[in-house]
Amino acid sequence: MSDRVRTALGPLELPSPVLTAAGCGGTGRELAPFFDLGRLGAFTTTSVTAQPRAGRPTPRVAETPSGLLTAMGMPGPGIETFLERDLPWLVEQDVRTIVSLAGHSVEEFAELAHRLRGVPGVAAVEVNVACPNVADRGRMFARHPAAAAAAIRAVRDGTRPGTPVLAKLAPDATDIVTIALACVDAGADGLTLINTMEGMAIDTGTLRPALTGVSGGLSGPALRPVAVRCVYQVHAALPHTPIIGTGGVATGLDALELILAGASAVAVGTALFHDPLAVPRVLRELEEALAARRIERLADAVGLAHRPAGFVPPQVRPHEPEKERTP
Amino acid sequence: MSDRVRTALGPLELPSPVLTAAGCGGTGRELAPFFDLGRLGAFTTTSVTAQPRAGRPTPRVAETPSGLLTAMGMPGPGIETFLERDLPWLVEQDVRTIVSLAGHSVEEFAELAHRLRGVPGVAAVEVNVACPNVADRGRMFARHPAAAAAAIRAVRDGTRPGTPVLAKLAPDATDIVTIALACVDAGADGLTLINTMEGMAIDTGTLRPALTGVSGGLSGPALRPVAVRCVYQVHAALPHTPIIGTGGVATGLDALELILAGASAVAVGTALFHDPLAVPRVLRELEEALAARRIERLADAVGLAHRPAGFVPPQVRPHEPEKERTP
Amino acid sequence: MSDTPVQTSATVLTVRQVQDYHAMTLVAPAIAERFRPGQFVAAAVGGAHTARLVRRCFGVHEVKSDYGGTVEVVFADTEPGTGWLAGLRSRDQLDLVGPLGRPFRLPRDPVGCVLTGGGPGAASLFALADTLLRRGCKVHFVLAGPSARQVFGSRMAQRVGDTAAIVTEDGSVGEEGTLDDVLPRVLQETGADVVYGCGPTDLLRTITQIAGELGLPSQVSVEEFLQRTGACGTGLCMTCMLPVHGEDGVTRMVRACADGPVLRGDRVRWSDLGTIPFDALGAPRVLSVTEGGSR
Amino acid sequence: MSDTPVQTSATVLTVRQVQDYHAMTLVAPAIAERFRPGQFVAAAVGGAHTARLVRRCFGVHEVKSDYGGTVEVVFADTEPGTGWLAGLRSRDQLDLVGPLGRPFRLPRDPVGCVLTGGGPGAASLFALADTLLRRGCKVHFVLAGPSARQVFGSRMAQRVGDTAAIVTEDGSVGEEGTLDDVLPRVLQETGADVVYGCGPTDLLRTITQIAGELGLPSQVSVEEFLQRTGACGTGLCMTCMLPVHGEDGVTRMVRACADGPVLRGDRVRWSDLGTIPFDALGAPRVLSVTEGGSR
Ligand SMILES: Cc1cc2nc3c(=O)[nH]c(=O)nc-3n(C[C@H](O)[C@H](O)[C@H](O)COP(=O)(O)OP(=O)(O)OC[C@H]3O[C@@H](n4cnc5c(N)ncnc54)[C@H](O)[C@@H]3O)c2cc1C
Ligand SMILES: Cc1cc2nc3c(=O)[nH]c(=O)nc-3n(C[C@H](O)[C@H](O)[C@H](O)COP(=O)(O)OP(=O)(O)OC[C@H]3O[C@@H](n4cnc5c(N)ncnc54)[C@H](O)[C@@H]3O)c2cc1C
Ligand SMILES: Cc1cc2nc3c(=O)[nH]c(=O)nc-3n(C[C@H](O)[C@H](O)[C@H](O)COP(=O)(O)O)c2cc1C
Ligand SMILES: Cc1cc2nc3c(=O)[nH]c(=O)nc-3n(C[C@H](O)[C@H](O)[C@H](O)COP(=O)(O)O)c2cc1C
Ligand code: FES
Ligand code: FES
Repeated sequence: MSDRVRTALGPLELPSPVLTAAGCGGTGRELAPFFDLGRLGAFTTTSVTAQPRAGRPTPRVAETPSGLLTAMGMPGPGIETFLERDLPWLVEQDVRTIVSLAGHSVEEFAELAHRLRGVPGVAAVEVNVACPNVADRGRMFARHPAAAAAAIRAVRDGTRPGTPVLAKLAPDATDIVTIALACVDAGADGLTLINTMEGMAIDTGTLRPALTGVSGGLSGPALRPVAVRCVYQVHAALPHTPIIGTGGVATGLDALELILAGASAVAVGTALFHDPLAVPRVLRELEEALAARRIERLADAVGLAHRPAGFVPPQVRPHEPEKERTP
Repeated sequence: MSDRVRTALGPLELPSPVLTAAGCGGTGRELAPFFDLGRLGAFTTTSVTAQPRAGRPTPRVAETPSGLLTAMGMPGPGIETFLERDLPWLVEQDVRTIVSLAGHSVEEFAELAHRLRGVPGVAAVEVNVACPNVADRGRMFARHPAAAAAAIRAVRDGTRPGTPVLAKLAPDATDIVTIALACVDAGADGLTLINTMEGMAIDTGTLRPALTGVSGGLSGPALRPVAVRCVYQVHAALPHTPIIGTGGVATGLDALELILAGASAVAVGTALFHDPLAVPRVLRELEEALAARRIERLADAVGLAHRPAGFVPPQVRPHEPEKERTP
Repeated sequence: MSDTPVQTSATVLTVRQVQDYHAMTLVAPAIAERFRPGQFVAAAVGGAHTARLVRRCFGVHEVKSDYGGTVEVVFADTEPGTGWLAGLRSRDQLDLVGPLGRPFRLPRDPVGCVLTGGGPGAASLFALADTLLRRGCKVHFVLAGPSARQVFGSRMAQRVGDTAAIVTEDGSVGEEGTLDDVLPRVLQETGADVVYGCGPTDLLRTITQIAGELGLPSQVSVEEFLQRTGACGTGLCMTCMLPVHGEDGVTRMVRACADGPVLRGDRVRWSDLGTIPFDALGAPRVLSVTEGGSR
Repeated sequence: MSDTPVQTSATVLTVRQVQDYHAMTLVAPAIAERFRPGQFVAAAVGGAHTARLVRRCFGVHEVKSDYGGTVEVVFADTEPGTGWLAGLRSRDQLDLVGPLGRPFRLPRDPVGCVLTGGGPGAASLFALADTLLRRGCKVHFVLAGPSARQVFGSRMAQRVGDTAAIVTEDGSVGEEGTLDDVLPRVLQETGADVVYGCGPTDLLRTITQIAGELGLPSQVSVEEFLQRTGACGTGLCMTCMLPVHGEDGVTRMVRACADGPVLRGDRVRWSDLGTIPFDALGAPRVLSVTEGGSR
């Protein structure tokens, strides 16, 4: 990997800006046969829950135009097995790992952060606030600034100061900038934009919802324009907060689009299901695209689409790095 | 057209459930060479504004995966020319016409309704609340229940009681059901779901936003899962309010999907740009699909996907048809 | 690394009509060389500008060494994805990933094997038969289906197998009847030691049950379940989960693609497919409150 | 109704390489029969499962009566949409809408005409030349471009036209220079009565200016502008607007596709392309406050 593609998410330096998105790279073992995992900017885990969860019954997925609808129900082995079995394997392979956490209450988020604290091999913690909040009749944390902020604060408080905490937001909100501001204010060092968007498909054979979950999350290239918009709007408001752009990245030019909008790195999700070699290919294509545009360092491309915008939106400085607090 | 596909939007009976979506059928004259406009369930006009508007500079459109991004800036000849030149032509061709209105303030909505009152050939009035509200720093009416309701009330008050008023909502809201309830409460006789969703594309050649409007509205099949979800959620809450389903309809099965979710009619937008014969084709395919499923009347299919749902969401009765008020 | 899957651009060699099916032969040396019976390939459909992101999976009917290595798949073209495939012509390119999944476990000794199937899925049995025969096993085919259209390879089975029984519900080919009528008889007559199955889920369940009653092990490929539920075929997406109980008695949700598609029939909880059994590891204790799809 | 467009599934007859371009001949009788020079066809790209919703438009190079009626289009395959087209083979089907747009207005009398163009867009001029010649007009070609690659049809122009001048900036074919160097001379030498243009926007602007200086009418096809801005080609989407002033002196935003692509050169406000001139009908009086894209 050339220096051209080096990037950083705050203090976290990455040799490549192309990561896997949470929940889309399996445990890492499934991708390993296809390419050297060392070529990953980072591997993001499936959101880890406190308890083992089988998730929803099948069908959990439906194909939609240029997209996928999934309602997984947050399946996973639970943090104990994750720490015993999955994380050590990634550490062994020398894979930079971003651990995604999913809680169903603020307390659960705090507990997860606590369990993870000091565990070696955690490059960053991502907080999946697109989780149903049992304390709020199952509404997603990500839809309400205060709820999202509470989840972030719980994880930030429980995590070592040197370890970046990223807030992963969903686009199903009237104003994603407000939610982003609340999360950064609550201590998020960076943002991952975006999670899937709520959609639905009906099986025209059975005349019933195609997914057991009734509605599900829309991902894939269909979603990309929404991801670009969210990254652009949030970067305009928070130009100093690092962003991982996610949503429909399938080619190097897609990655470049998110970077120009303001992302410092991109995560590939659904494209992995279509093309297990997507990450190294996107990286190669991005490298070529930067070279063709004579952009010597990726950092020079971050947010470039904002310049020379006629109208400069109000800018907000990010919070200062927090001092360690007692958890 | 067979009886199988007859439908009704409250008091408005339509021989076919397949309409054109606002802003996507030109003035009607552009479609006429391709098929007999009598085969339209109804023609929905481009949103009519008080004054002539040239709209935004080009480029106004960008292609995205299975979608289109547009930022038009509400172009149109203004209501005066519309009433003199465009509507009479449609009336002459015997085309059932739904007139879409776009105001930038509650007063402008009231004025538009007033100008339209009593004009012959208006089958229904659609209120495009996805308009920037100048009184609210340009935020869309559609994003705030109270603002959307005010616009609807203004149009309902200014429109003859026999003429249905439809509220057309955009999906960029934390909870579309709340907005729909507010609109129905304010007098909407039906709902058109959904308008486009805010998205953005960046031109990887110029490194600048692809549209002069920076962000734009995402339409086309990419959006369909979101439209299905919105129709399903709103129909669950308001089972007696007629819904026109819009968003990514390109085939008869797409139309059926929205109908099963709860729509009594569907409107075809972006597909017309790809396929000017989309409306009669969708109608034919829908008719075949209903026949293949032994569904004798379209009404029997409306909302069918909700049955037998395990969980019945809280249901709200729609408002009673309003008595005539002085405008 | 020769047992790991690859992604490759395969060249279409021929597309032939076989009964109601299309048989497509593809030049894909890296896949042919790695392939073991029971594994499958996943094809990207719709071309370079496709809006369909889910790969379509196919069992491999035959592997040959011509042109460096070819694989043949068999499919009906009734649906959009396979309809597109059927339109490909010689010299076209097809993006393939494979071989994927766990293969059929092969007997160490030259024992008697019954290979049971129906539909295009039965195609996989012929690659298996080939390998078993080369190991000196006896191969007895039992092909079943509602009618002739749904039975692939009846003539081929007669040619290749030591014995071959065909049964259709309408008697349009072979005997009139169902698998229940034929399989126990064939198992008894041939004195087979193991039963292999590939076809519709109901068929697999019947196979498992009949084999179980006779105390025979069964190896079945849950292709149909995988097709209805999966999205990747590579084990990444976790959507193709089915309940399987392990030796420790604990039921776990496993992936049909990466932990299968070949599973021990007696381990699959056939009645609970499409559910999370309450006693499965990680099953919800109460129905959780969720707003739309939690992600 | 024979002047109204149709939607049709055209069959690819041949795809040939012409210079750096592909020339594709399609069997499309209903389009061929209706076509008038200057009109275009709009092709759906990417196949049945395509994620690309915008049709790609092409001027028609030649119409023939073979096979009931064929149309030929010419394109470079540098971009995704045309790249897909270039991969089509004989007997493939292509979904076409056409003929679309307003044609070149033809002179009533057999006058002298200069046909000016550059790039693949110049293809449209050959169908025009054919019609003009059959009406007894004199046809003088002037083809211009940065280098030989960007000049389509130079040899054909020499064969077909009464005269033909070729000019490239690097002299790789024809004279070295620009249109400014050549067009005024050709107009004077030939005593032409009208100028037709088709090619890049800058070229059209130059043509209009030079024609205007000599008091000649110009008819230009704004294909390039339409390609960069439009989404439908049929006049429905209202995205391809450009400012044109009418006889009444009022500037209106008109559609490049349905009100063009052929426009009177002197009516187009070339400097204001891509803007809404402040004096255009319906121009915003103040920049309106909008949140994102108003729809
Ligand atoms: C391991 C395996 C082996 C198979 N072997 C054969 C075979 O030998 N011959 C044969 O004809 N068929 C086989 N199938 C089924 C095949 O993959 C096609 O799905 C099936 O033929 C349906 O046709 P289609 O793709 O044209 O249908 P479509 O209508 O295009 O697809 C039907 C629906 O199923 C979904 N779908 C299709 N394939 C998959 C998949 N792999 N994962 C997830 N969702 C999917 C699509 O998203 C779509 O919603 C196999 C499937 C699997 C999983
Ligand atoms: C009236 C007309 C006549 C033309 N004649 C020719 C010709 O004779 N030969 C030729 O080579 N080219 C011609 N073009 C251009 C041609 O349509 C292609 O757009 C061009 O070749 C770019 O190639 P592509 O589609 O492969 O590019 P892509 O990269 O696939 O598309 C480029 C971008 O332009 C957009 N785009 C492409 N076509 C259109 C369209 N019609 N409307 C709106 N947006 C579009 C796409 O959305 C995409 O964003 C003509 C265009 C017009 C409008
Ligand atoms: C099958 C699947 C599982 C996912 N699981 C998670 C998850 O566990 N945690 C999370 O934060 N996001 C999850 N996501 C969201 C993705 O990480 C990503 O944000 C989203 O899919 C958009 O990116 P894409 O279009 O590249 O897939 C999941 C997405 C899919 C499709
Ligand atoms: C070019 C274009 C113009 C539109 N103009 C209007 C409009 O004037 N008023 C309106 O209410 N909706 C307008 N819409 C939204 C459509 O009516 C429709 O709600 C939306 O595009 C989703 O449907 P589709 O996917 O079938 O296009 C427009 C959409 C497009 C693409
Ligand atoms: S199909 Fe994706 S994990 Fe099995
Ligand atoms: S391209 Fe749609 S109106 Fe011109």
